[in-house]
Amino acid sequence: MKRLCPEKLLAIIGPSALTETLTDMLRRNGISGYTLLQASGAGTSGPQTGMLDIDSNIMLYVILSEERVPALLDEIERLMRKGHHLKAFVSDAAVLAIE
Amino acid sequence: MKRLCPEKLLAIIGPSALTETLTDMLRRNGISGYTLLQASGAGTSGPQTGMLDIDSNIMLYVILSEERVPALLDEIERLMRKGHHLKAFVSDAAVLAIE
Amino acid sequence: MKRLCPEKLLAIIGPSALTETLTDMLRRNGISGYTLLQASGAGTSGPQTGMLDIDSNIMLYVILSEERVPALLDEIERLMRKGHHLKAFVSDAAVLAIE
Amino acid sequence: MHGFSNLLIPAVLFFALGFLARVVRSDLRFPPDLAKALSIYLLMAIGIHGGVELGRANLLTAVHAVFWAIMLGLLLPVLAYVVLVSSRRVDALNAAAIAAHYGSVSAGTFMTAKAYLESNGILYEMYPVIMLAVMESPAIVIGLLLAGWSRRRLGIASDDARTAAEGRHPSGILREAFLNGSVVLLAGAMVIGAVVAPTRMAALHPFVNDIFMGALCLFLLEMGMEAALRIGEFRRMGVALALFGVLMPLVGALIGALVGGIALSFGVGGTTMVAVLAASASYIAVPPAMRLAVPEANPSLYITLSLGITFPFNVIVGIPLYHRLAEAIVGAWV
Amino acid sequence: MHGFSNLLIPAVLFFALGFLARVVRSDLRFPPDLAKALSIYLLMAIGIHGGVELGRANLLTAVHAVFWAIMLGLLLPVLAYVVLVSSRRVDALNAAAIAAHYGSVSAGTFMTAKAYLESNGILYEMYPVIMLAVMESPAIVIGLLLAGWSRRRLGIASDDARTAAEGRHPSGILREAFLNGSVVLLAGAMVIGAVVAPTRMAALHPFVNDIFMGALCLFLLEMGMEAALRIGEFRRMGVALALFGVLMPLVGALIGALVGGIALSFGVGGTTMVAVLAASASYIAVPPAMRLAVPEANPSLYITLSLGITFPFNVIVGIPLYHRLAEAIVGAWV
Amino acid sequence: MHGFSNLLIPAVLFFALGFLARVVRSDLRFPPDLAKALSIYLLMAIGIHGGVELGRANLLTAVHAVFWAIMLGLLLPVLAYVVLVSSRRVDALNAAAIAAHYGSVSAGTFMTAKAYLESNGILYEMYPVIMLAVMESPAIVIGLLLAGWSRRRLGIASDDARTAAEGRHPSGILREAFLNGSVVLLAGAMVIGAVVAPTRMAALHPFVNDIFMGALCLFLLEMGMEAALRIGEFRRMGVALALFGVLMPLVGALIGALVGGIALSFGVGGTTMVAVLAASASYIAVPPAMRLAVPEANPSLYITLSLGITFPFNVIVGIPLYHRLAEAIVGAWV
Ligand SMILES: Nc1ncnc2c1ncn2[C@@H]1O[C@H](COP(=O)(O)O)[C@@H](O)[C@H]1O
Ligand SMILES: Nc1ncnc2c1ncn2[C@@H]1O[C@H](COP(=O)(O)O)[C@@H](O)[C@H]1O
Ligand SMILES: Nc1ncnc2c1ncn2[C@@H]1O[C@H](COP(=O)(O)O)[C@@H](O)[C@H]1O
Ligand code: NA
Ligand code: NA
Ligand code: NA
Repeated sequence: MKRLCPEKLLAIIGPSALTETLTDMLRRNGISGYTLLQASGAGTSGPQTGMLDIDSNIMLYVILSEERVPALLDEIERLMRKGHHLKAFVSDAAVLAIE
Repeated sequence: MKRLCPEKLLAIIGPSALTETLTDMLRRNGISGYTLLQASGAGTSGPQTGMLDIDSNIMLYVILSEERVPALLDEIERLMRKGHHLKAFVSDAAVLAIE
Repeated sequence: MKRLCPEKLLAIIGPSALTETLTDMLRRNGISGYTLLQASGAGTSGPQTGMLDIDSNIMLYVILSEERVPALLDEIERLMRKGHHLKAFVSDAAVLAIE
Repeated sequence: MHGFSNLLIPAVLFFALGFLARVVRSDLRFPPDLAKALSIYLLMAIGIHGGVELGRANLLTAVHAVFWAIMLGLLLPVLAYVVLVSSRRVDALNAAAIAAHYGSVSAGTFMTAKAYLESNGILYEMYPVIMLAVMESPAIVIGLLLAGWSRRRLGIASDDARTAAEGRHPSGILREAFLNGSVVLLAGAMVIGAVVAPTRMAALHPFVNDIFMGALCLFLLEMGMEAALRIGEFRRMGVALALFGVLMPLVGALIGALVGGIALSFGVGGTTMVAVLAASASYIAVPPAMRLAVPEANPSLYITLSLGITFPFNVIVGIPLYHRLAEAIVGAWV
Repeated sequence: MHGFSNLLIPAVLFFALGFLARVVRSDLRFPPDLAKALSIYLLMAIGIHGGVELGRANLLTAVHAVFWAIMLGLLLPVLAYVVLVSSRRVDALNAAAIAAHYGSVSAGTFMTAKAYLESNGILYEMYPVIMLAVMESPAIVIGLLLAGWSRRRLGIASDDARTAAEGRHPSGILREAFLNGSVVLLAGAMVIGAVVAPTRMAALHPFVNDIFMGALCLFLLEMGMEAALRIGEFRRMGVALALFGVLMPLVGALIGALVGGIALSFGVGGTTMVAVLAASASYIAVPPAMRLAVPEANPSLYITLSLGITFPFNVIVGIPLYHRLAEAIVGAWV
Repeated sequence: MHGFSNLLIPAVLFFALGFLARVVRSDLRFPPDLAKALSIYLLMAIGIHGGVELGRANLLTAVHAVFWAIMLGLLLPVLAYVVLVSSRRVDALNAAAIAAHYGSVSAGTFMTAKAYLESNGILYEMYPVIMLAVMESPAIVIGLLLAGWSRRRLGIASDDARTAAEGRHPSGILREAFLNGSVVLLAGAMVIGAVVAPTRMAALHPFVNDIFMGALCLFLLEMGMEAALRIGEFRRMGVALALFGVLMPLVGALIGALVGGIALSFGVGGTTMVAVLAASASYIAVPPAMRLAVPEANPSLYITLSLGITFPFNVIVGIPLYHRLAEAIVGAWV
């Protein structure tokens, strides 16, 4: 299918306190499109029930071309090295493009 | 794993005003199963904070077999050509099937 | 990208009444991390509008290594054979790992 | 007072508005958490309300009422199960799951009846509120027992009922019946209402009483939309089964009115309330319990029946009908 | 009474607080469903309020008010469209979509004006509440007609308007205008308020009236944050267009004040209200309708204009201004 | 009046109900946005309440109270930090993050104390409400300073504190402390309450005061569930640290009661309130600030301590205890 353009889907899961940090990071990297979901969950930093701002997660999806992925991963890695509790993963997505 | 059946996962992101348009589209194409998530986000049509119906997004997931994908993409493309702000992408999913 | 570690993303969709059943299942299998999204949808068990606890869905994401997938699929299959309305699928994810 | 002008009460009209909005395919959309928040609020408010009444109730009458609530909760599901199985429209496990819903109650219907009585200036005893809180659990227990029995009849491994809830619900059936979220909230709020000194409860009055009717209207607006969405499903499920959703409440109402008017000697208001309890089917507490413990049953059957057929039938047609039934029974008896 | 001390009313201050919180980049976060729940509550409350008033209104004046509401709803979008198209800042389809917003009304602005008048002890007629409910739909119809006309002018396939909503909205334009979620809720609540006996409405009073002002403040806190988020976008869209978001309400207010003060002979309060209706732009009902039926238009243009520019302008500067305008017109006329 | 019958107030009982529901593994489920909506409502209401009081307060006493609030906010975290570091159970950065929570306050605990005093007919000064609004920020500042100092001691790059919030919080620490969402909402509502004329505030009374206690009960029901979820985690974190969650409030209460009873010369009610402020640990405002600025600390440690241990301890055991402490101190002093 020619109209399906192979791109990458970057998903980032983290505490909602980092929402602006992450969307600012995208903006700084010239990415103006993203999709944000409210989430709960659990992990090494304990249960995140989603009940209060303090224990809510977000799941951030960014569709982007492969060459923009490394720069973002660098920044996420830097945040994680500082101690921030983030999960990030990349997968393939064939994105519908018009024209 | 024999019980894992290779299918496609179609994800559609768009304004919540299009919810019924999209689920009707699925129904018209003989697809009765889907999963719907409330989302916020940002893109060329501005910030979608998710606060009011006017600026909320949805994320629609449809698991389907590969041969049903093109017909849906045709319809989504048609909506996009009319100006609707949608993002759609397809990825691989190995779906657990019983019997 | 060496820091991206190939893992699996298991997604489970089902009624929110099964939330604890599913997270307990993860715990029993030694998995302490997961992400949970509130969802609505439709399927063979009718519309799930998400309005009441009785007709809300969840979407559960688990990032895990490939060798842990079969044991979980066994359990999910068992639940499905009992009649529970679940959708489960596995896809590839390249997970950002530090160190 | 008679005739359908009785229906011109805000709660019923908001239900109709929601129903209509969905039928004409308006894009009126409720945020999902609002519906859930309202149902939590209503359970809390009605629990406290019942508890405060319980605190000043005649103990003997209260025990009497609780006894009959349990009886109704045990009897009605068995009746429904027998009817459903002998109708041969559903298999035994679906019959068990549906039956549990009709033994339990719908707080939404009960509160609409309350609004109806108050609107018409009809006094009512408060014991039915206590019965409401009590009736959720026995029906679930009987439903699970009926399901277990059906499984044995069908030759399904008998330990299934236990493992169905494995990992989470070790003690099985009773846990499912008594630790159900809405049972805990309703019963807990009732205990709090009964135990706390009235002067201390006064601070809760505006939240629990004054804004109650408005919150109920908003909830029913939403439930009207839910009901309309599901009523369309009844074609898929067959007319015979849909008829069950109308006949069972009528039978239930009759039994309930007899219990209320004769066994419990309530007045017209209280008798109407007991009839409503018996006629209504749960769509909050029982579905999740059946989802967990009777996974073989099809949720769209029992949700469509209770929320899509019985609930609107009771709200629009049933309540004024049960009121007249109560008048007849109480009148004949006195 | 004059001067900006008028602005020291809680509703306006909460709007300013929300605005400020976003401007200083505070991490104050509203749960998405709270905003939606509050807007549903406010529409329900104002609908009931209007309905109760309608129930005891002078029928002739009410018909008169509805007539002028429709006139405003038809006239203002045409005016806005002509201004926008001749300004050459946007293409004809964007002009049509924006125009529809200015023919419709903002319930949030209207309620702030109500709070402003009550705070200042100014009496007002209740007919503007009825006009509020009526004005949403005509503007949508005109917007869609203008869009269809623009498409023909631009040579876009004329059946597009029909297929734009295919599968869901067969009867197209009117459906979009009258079955819009907020129109249904507002009009439905108004009918309920008008039809139900006042004694039966009393039970709703605490929910619908007493806690109204507090809920409005919470809503405006949130809308302040929304407005601040969008006001930054005005740079992208150009100063000329942003100016439209300030001038159009001034023109609308003048027309509205003339209608209120002269055609409808309202007092200062009622005239202010009609001016506010005419000056305000919709950010609840119209955007989804335009999203569906005029997909070619850019939502960020019309949402930024109505929510990011016109709404804060009206709340902070407009209302006291329109109040003086009403004083002048009513004073001159009397 | 003494003895645990004091605990029979609805707010505490709803907390216990939520706690119990989770302990018995009931499937009672709160919609996530309800919890967040309630905490926004409570902050708004208590802010307005405090602002109205501030508007009619004695300025000198108010300044005095603010001074001591800042002192407590600065002193308590340093004390907590020293205790934690010398206990060697956590590293210095975790100690800093935990310490900030204990210098700040829990609005939920404060409101429960208010309900407790009112239930027992004990009068109290309103100055503690002002102190509540003031105490959130200094503790955050001190927490961040302690973290910066710890980083230097541990040899972590000193510019880390700055870059930790890069892109968003250029001015760093102060921004984190004063633009925190709940600080902005609480302080903003307080300013509005103080600045607006009382006659204009009256319209907010039903929303902000009348339904307050009921909303608090619903919130505490939810917080009880949250606390129960976390109390189980204390085994993982070791008994010594869990003990800190009980001893630190006792020490805080003593210091607070001395400040309230002696430095500020409050009566028993006001002194109890100041003790509660000093004893309580934040679980709304501080955790997000620490998440952002001290990412090296483990959130499950500080959230478990403040929400899972100190909060239930204060609500169930602490408040009546601090009340007696206040009686002793005020009695001895007079
Ligand atoms: N294995 C996993 N699969 C999916 N989500 C996870 C996993 N581990 C952690 N998460 C998510 O990432 C958040 C932070 O994880 P952690 O840093 O382990 O506390 C959790 O609250 C989960 O939402
Ligand atoms: N690059 C992207 N990655 C993920 N989601 C996106 C992206 N671009 C747009 N979206 C989503 O699609 C919606 C519409 O996008 P747009 O048409 O660009 O306004 C946005 O509100 C986002 O939720
Ligand atoms: N084809 C599908 N694609 C995506 N989600 C589905 C699909 N079928 C079912 N689901 C989800 O799984 C839930 C249960 O499905 P079912 O067992 O078919 O009733 C539905 O409520 C949907 O949320
Ligand atoms: Na029943
Ligand atoms: Na207008
Ligand atoms: Na403290």
